[in-house]
Amino acid sequence: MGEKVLMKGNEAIAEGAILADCRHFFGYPITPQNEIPEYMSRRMPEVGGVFLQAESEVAGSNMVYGAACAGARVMTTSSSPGISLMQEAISYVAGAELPCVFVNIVRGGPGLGGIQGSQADYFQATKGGGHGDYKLIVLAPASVQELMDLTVEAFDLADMYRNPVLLLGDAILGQMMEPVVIRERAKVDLPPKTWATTGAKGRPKNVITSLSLDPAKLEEHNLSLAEKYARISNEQVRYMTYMADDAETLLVAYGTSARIAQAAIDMARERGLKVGLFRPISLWPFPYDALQLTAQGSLRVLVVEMSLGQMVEDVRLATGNSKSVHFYGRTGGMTPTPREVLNEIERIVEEGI
Amino acid sequence: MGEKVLMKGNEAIAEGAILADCRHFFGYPITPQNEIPEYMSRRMPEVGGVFLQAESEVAGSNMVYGAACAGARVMTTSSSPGISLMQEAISYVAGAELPCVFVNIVRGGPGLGGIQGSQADYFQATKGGGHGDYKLIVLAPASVQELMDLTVEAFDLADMYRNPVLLLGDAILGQMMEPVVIRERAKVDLPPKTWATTGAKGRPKNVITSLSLDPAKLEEHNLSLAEKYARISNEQVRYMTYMADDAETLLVAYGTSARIAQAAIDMARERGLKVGLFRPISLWPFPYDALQLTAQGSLRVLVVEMSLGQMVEDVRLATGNSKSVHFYGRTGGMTPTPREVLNEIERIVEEGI
Amino acid sequence: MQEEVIFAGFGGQGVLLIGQLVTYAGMIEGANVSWMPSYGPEMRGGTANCTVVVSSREVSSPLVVEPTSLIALNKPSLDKFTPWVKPGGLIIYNSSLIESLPERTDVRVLAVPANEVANEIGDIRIANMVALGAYLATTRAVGCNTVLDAMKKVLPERRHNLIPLNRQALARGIEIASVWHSRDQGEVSGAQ
Amino acid sequence: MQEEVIFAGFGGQGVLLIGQLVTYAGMIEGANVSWMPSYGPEMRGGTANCTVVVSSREVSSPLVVEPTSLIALNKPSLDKFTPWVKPGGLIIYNSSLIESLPERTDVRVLAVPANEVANEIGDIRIANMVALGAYLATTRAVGCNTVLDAMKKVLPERRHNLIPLNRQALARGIEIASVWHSRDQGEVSGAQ
Amino acid sequence: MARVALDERLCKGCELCIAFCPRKLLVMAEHFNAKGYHPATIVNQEECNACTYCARMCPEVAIEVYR
Amino acid sequence: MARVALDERLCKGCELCIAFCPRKLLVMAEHFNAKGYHPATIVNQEECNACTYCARMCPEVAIEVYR
Amino acid sequence: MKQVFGRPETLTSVPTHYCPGCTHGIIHRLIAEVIDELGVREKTIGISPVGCAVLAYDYFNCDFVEASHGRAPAVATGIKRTLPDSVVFCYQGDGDLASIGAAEIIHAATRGEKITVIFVNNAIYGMTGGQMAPTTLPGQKTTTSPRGRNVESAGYPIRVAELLSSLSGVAYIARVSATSPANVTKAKRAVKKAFETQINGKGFSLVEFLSTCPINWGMSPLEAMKWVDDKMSVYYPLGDYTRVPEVG
Amino acid sequence: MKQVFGRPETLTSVPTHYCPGCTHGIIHRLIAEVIDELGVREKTIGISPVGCAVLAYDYFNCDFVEASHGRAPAVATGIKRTLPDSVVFCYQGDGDLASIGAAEIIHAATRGEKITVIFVNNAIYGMTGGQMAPTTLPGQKTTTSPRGRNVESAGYPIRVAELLSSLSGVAYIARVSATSPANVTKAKRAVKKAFETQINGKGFSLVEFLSTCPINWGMSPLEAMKWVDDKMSVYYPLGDYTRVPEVG
Ligand SMILES: Cc1ncc(C[n+]2csc(CCOP(=O)(O)OP(=O)(O)O)c2C)c(N)n1
Ligand SMILES: Cc1ncc(C[n+]2csc(CCOP(=O)(O)OP(=O)(O)O)c2C)c(N)n1
Ligand code: SF4
Ligand code: SF4
Ligand code: SF4
Ligand code: SF4
Repeated sequence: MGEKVLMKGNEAIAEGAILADCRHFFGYPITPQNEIPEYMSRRMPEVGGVFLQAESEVAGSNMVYGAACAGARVMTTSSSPGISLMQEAISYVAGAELPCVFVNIVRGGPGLGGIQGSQADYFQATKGGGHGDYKLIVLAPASVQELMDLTVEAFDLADMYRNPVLLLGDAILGQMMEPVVIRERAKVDLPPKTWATTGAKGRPKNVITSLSLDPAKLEEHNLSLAEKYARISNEQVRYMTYMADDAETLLVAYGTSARIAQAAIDMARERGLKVGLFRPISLWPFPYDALQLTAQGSLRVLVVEMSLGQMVEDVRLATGNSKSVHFYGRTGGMTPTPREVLNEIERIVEEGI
Repeated sequence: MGEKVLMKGNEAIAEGAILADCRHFFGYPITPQNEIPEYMSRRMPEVGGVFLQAESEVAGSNMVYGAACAGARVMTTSSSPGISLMQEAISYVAGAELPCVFVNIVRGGPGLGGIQGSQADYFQATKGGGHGDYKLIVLAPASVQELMDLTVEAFDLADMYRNPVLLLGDAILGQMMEPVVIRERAKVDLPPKTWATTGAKGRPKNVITSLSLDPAKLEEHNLSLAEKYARISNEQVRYMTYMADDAETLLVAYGTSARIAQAAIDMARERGLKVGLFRPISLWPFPYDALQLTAQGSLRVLVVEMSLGQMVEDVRLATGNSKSVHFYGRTGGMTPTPREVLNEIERIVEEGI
Repeated sequence: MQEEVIFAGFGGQGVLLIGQLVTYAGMIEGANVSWMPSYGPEMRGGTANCTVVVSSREVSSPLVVEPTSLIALNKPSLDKFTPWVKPGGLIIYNSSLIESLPERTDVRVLAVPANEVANEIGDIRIANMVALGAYLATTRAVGCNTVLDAMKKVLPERRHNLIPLNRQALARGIEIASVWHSRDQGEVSGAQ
Repeated sequence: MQEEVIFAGFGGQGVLLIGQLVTYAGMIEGANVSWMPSYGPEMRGGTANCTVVVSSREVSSPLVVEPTSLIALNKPSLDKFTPWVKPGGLIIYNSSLIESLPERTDVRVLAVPANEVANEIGDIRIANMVALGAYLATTRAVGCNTVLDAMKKVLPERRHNLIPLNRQALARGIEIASVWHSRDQGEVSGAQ
Repeated sequence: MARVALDERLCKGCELCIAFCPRKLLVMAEHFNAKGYHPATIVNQEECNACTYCARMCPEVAIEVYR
Repeated sequence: MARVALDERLCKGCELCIAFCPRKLLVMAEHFNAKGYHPATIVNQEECNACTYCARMCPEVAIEVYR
Repeated sequence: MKQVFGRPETLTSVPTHYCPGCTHGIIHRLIAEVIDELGVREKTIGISPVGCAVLAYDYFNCDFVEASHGRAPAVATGIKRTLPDSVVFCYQGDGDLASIGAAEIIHAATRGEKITVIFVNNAIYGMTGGQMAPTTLPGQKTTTSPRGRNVESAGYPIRVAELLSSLSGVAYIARVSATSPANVTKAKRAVKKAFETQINGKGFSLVEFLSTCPINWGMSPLEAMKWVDDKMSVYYPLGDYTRVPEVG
Repeated sequence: MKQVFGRPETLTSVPTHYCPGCTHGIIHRLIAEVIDELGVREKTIGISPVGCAVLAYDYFNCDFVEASHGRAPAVATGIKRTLPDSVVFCYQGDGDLASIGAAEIIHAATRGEKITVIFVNNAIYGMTGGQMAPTTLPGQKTTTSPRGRNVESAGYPIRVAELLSSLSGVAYIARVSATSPANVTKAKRAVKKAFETQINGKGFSLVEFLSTCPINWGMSPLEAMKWVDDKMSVYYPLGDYTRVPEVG
């Protein structure tokens, strides 16, 4: 086990990528994630890697496409408006099944919005901001340690499934500092990249494309993607619970909201309220079954988000209409406080809804 | 009532826009919607309007932003990859509350995909392809007549709510010809565009922005958007049913799929099967309540889509877990045939699931 | 009544046009109609086809996968679409360009030497109209005169001078079909 | 134990740094810690602040809205954050730049003439360390020596020569707090 | 003596080889190829001097030239 | 005679007016303004010839000049 | 006593958020003065970029639109095509115009869009904290070129005035600076000419300002001005870059 | 008998989908011959655009990537930065390169990206059915300029070779055509020089081909070649556009 160091969330992502042998980074500045490209511009030359500031997020995401074609472990990072500009490229990498890592340090929207932390890009991340039937693996860390660890894992998952992975953070996670243990990277058996376009030396040529003018072939491709997505859904569901066993009120929250929810739960427990937390870590695949199971024993569910309640739909899909699903959130860069969440818990408990 | 003419779907959209006094069109070619810009390049000069071929969908959607700022009735049209490129601009127009009309003549994806008709951009359209808490009004026509009529309405809805409207078609609808009656446009009382940036003559300056560095203000703005969205959800839900009254098996489908479903229903009824259709016309706001009510009397629901089943989530949100929700779809540009749908109906009826 | 037709041939043989004419005529006659082209990414020759529905009921699916009739002006089209035709349906093929018969015994088959007839009339480009005439005579999907009316709508003004020629071609097609009707009809329908 | 502190002042007064030092020291001492800066779109002066949590339990929310302590190095910060402090909490303010007292009676308040003391020591830039010393002496959130250890980690090597000066500043802050402790402590805590 | 080998299956009948042969040794054939085009074909093979103009102008790389 | 009116509230103490005044008539004040900057201030008003250099170089448009 | 220098009407009295000594403020003033002098305030629509000037709409007393990053020329096109009699200007930074917005500026210029672009080249990304810009000089240190811009890997700075001057739709292009009273006077002349070019319907006009960013350059405002004179204007020579327009 | 002309190894024998007489085919062949001659087939990665050449990956016998519309230079950058010893070329149409992809080509060029771009300028959007391109000539009729390109509203054609030649990262740029055996020979020389420029690590290289689109121009293949000679090469003069590279 490595030494504990104090790190900014954004830097933990950057260092995590380097730990994961990512040696190609293409990015474009945008607050609140500038520490990532800045860190990479210093570190990449030190580790023999490539840092390139792209002319835009459109170009950066297509550089990622290219580097992934050539077999690189590659990442780009941005924040909400920049991620919107990547949607075409994201659909392309998903269609061409290219392993690569995207990071969205979400800020308040829509439009230019603001630069404070937000979770209002949940739909974009999990349902598909781009066109077509595709899915990203979406991971939602809730601490600086997890920012690093899940970044490392993101690269392995990407290679394992030949699928783009999106790390969904927010400005708070990106800007805060917490102790981080830099762990040895677990060695994972990864499939060789025999498909990469590295020059047709001693093998037939490789071609990478997402085009298929014959709809029957394109459907076949989509079905094989669907099969892969089903496999990922079976194998990669991640979540955590906190005091959920006896919870009458089950909070559901991810990322920063989950931290706040946890603080609220501690306060509630002090007041004798049976409250617990279900925290999805993989937002796609969403832990529908686990949540349904966890919620079974509880009387009600309260979703806490830094948005107008986007995850609520997935929670309701998990719990069905048998359970009353409440929502408390702040949006536009505002953060719910533990006390606000506690108040909401008390309100719904009192009203017995 | 006007004369009946035979029109291509894409042309009906273009002519519908002109009927709706749209005099500004910015677009970039992409199959299968090229007839729209081509038609506009001929027609706009005839009606004293502006046709401009933008350098890209990114530029085109930002020209729409500008023209809308200046108070124009303005439209752009594209197909899947091009719509992905517009996601930043779409988030901006939604954030700045600019009335304008987007059209997506969906083709098979993801990536470059193919050019045959598809419905795999449902999530992008309805949940938010761009960043932030925003909503487009999404209309799904199912005939050439509706392509025209809903285009006309789209402009009024946009002005009425100061909200972008997305018309979601597909390559089949765009390419097919059907008789169209060119109706007199119903006069709607629309709010004057006092907010438009037309020059600060005789009034204080107007500013259009989606920026709000103070998160409290941004939240306020988001909450006022949310209020508007709630209003639209109350006032603008649209759907149709076909033989749904006594249906034991209720098909749910929109656009082209709904046409196919209808053909399958006719075949099923001939065989004595009680099958009906619920067709959402507004995909956002989705007719949750109406669907729940309609489905109440039926034993099962079968969603038919030209995708891997994106609308299924909304259908399940509407019906809850009380009802078994099945799915039959083709993707990648393939279209389910009425017979395939019939087979699926027969299968689930026989198995009693 | 529900006619579901596929018109198919080389690009340039005018199959999209005759499809549109039938659609337009159907509309004029108060039927419900739809026309759906196949289209590809390529600007070049290749094959072209369209499907037309003319129906007394509302047209539900504009896509036709079990046509009641097929008009095939070249061999690749005939080969491709022959299996699709509904049992009891009709296949009209351009015997000027197609030597072998379609391999179906459960449908009515009419050979029309469209190119030769068109050449006789004096313009190879109206082969499509010859085939159309034969189709109209056989199915009575829409009236022949309505088609000529439709032509006035579909063709740009400056090409209305071509209408008489087209009328001639239609008439020849009708003639061919009538001869066949009186000769073969009973037999093939017996095979149904 | 759960210390939740806000360090606030002008940009350039080094409030982010002293926040980091406490965080780092807490980490060294095995506590759970987090540090969260406020940040704006502007590159320019303005105010800066950070919130630090040092806790024996896992840190749930890194955002602090009810701090147990506030260290305010300028007036705008004091005005802004005074209402946030938990009843019974602590406010340390830079009396060199702030004339009026914070308007709270339910908290302990310690005035530290940080700029003056720093000037006396010989470097105005270490006013933050004077305030930090006072804070450490009052709350014992982390040890003073651990802070000096932390400084070795946080400051780049080439600036380690500044550590003795900083130690001196810390010591003076501690001194001021001790005097106050023996004098005012009882009274204010009685007001709780 | 030279020889021009024209792969009929690739030919799209664009007539560029015909236009650029300085000796006008190529013509369009009467028959169709499998793609439905009238292919080009060489007449007077013996007059060919293997200048390769036809081949260089053929977009389909349908022509090989031997000497 | 000329007069320079400097709006202290707008001044950010960038010292550009001071640098560009050909007669060196401006200096930084000792006190802080509300924004926390030392504002520029004019001394020797009477020597000013209203050249407007200070005003033209002031990014805050904090200076008006009268003659 | 007569006022010989004062705040133009088109400038509000809202204090700016710019750093002390940043020349954004001078450039704002020049534009406002020109708008005043041409008497077009009531038909002017400004477009602010994403960059330090994002809040320009607070400072100008005319209609304003905030565009997405780099797309101001497209937004301006939408406005001008809707209101052909209006006066439309974009205010853009180097990241905004020359990096992410390179396609939009080129196409607005080649279309001869009748708009005026004020291009503020400060060789850095100010708003986001000093990252490398497309105009950052070779060897210049920024937060994403911490060892100095290495042209081998990061490429060469773009000379926008020169680049655009090859396009047929361009009617007027000049490069100016605001580093001395004399330069400020020249700069204003260029701004005025650019607006006049638009008003006279001649085509696309652009004024490139070499501007300072004292904060991110780590210099005093005066040092920054000297750096513009000594370093930037060597790489980016001041002057008129208008080509003789061609006969369509 | 010796073969004096045959199919290059780097070209597969798959029949192309191009229209009869379209010069895309000649250009393909020249590239393939150059790759053969330089012996780099096994380390070449080609990038096809979105446009008529989208299926180029079927025709070249080397590794290939299909890029999104206009982004081939960015994709190429990603590949080349990963495999610095490889030979990377983009094949792009005018819509792809000069319209939607204007930013990416300018930045790849200014970065001096060590890639080769084959730019096929046929003054039209071929793939999508003949819409106006950024290179459509004034007055030229297309499906979106049905009355002929009106430069007043649709703007002027972009001269890509000239535009890019002002950028410092550019090492070689030429404009060629394939309208006669002699021009084909010259064109091949340019393609070879471009690839050599890349292989020698000198910087960015681009060859602009004036190419035909008989189908969408509504001409016979031969007429189309004449139109290139008579019309296009007047607006787009053939030749070498390399600037003397500057000392970084
Ligand atoms: C799509 C998008 N990408 C990135 C950003 C972040 N961003 C804001 S301003 C800016 C660059 C500003 O630099 P410049 O244009 O040179 O203007 P300056 O601030 O120097 O005046 C960037 C990258 C954004 N807001 N949107
Ligand atoms: C984002 C996006 N926009 C538009 C298209 C549609 N599209 C395909 S090819 C093309 C233009 C092709 O023209 P050009 O680049 O000149 O190449 P050519 O076909 O003439 O060889 C367009 C606009 C697309 N596929 N993706
Ligand atoms: S090689 Fe030359 S002479 Fe021979 S056929 Fe070809 S063009 Fe004619
Ligand atoms: S130039 Fe303006 S802002 Fe700067 S010091 Fe002088 S008055 Fe103040
Ligand atoms: S960051 Fe730079 S450009 Fe921005 S306001 Fe400050 S000095 Fe000016
Ligand atoms: S459409 Fe034009 S460019 Fe495309 S293959 Fe055909 S002739 Fe060539």
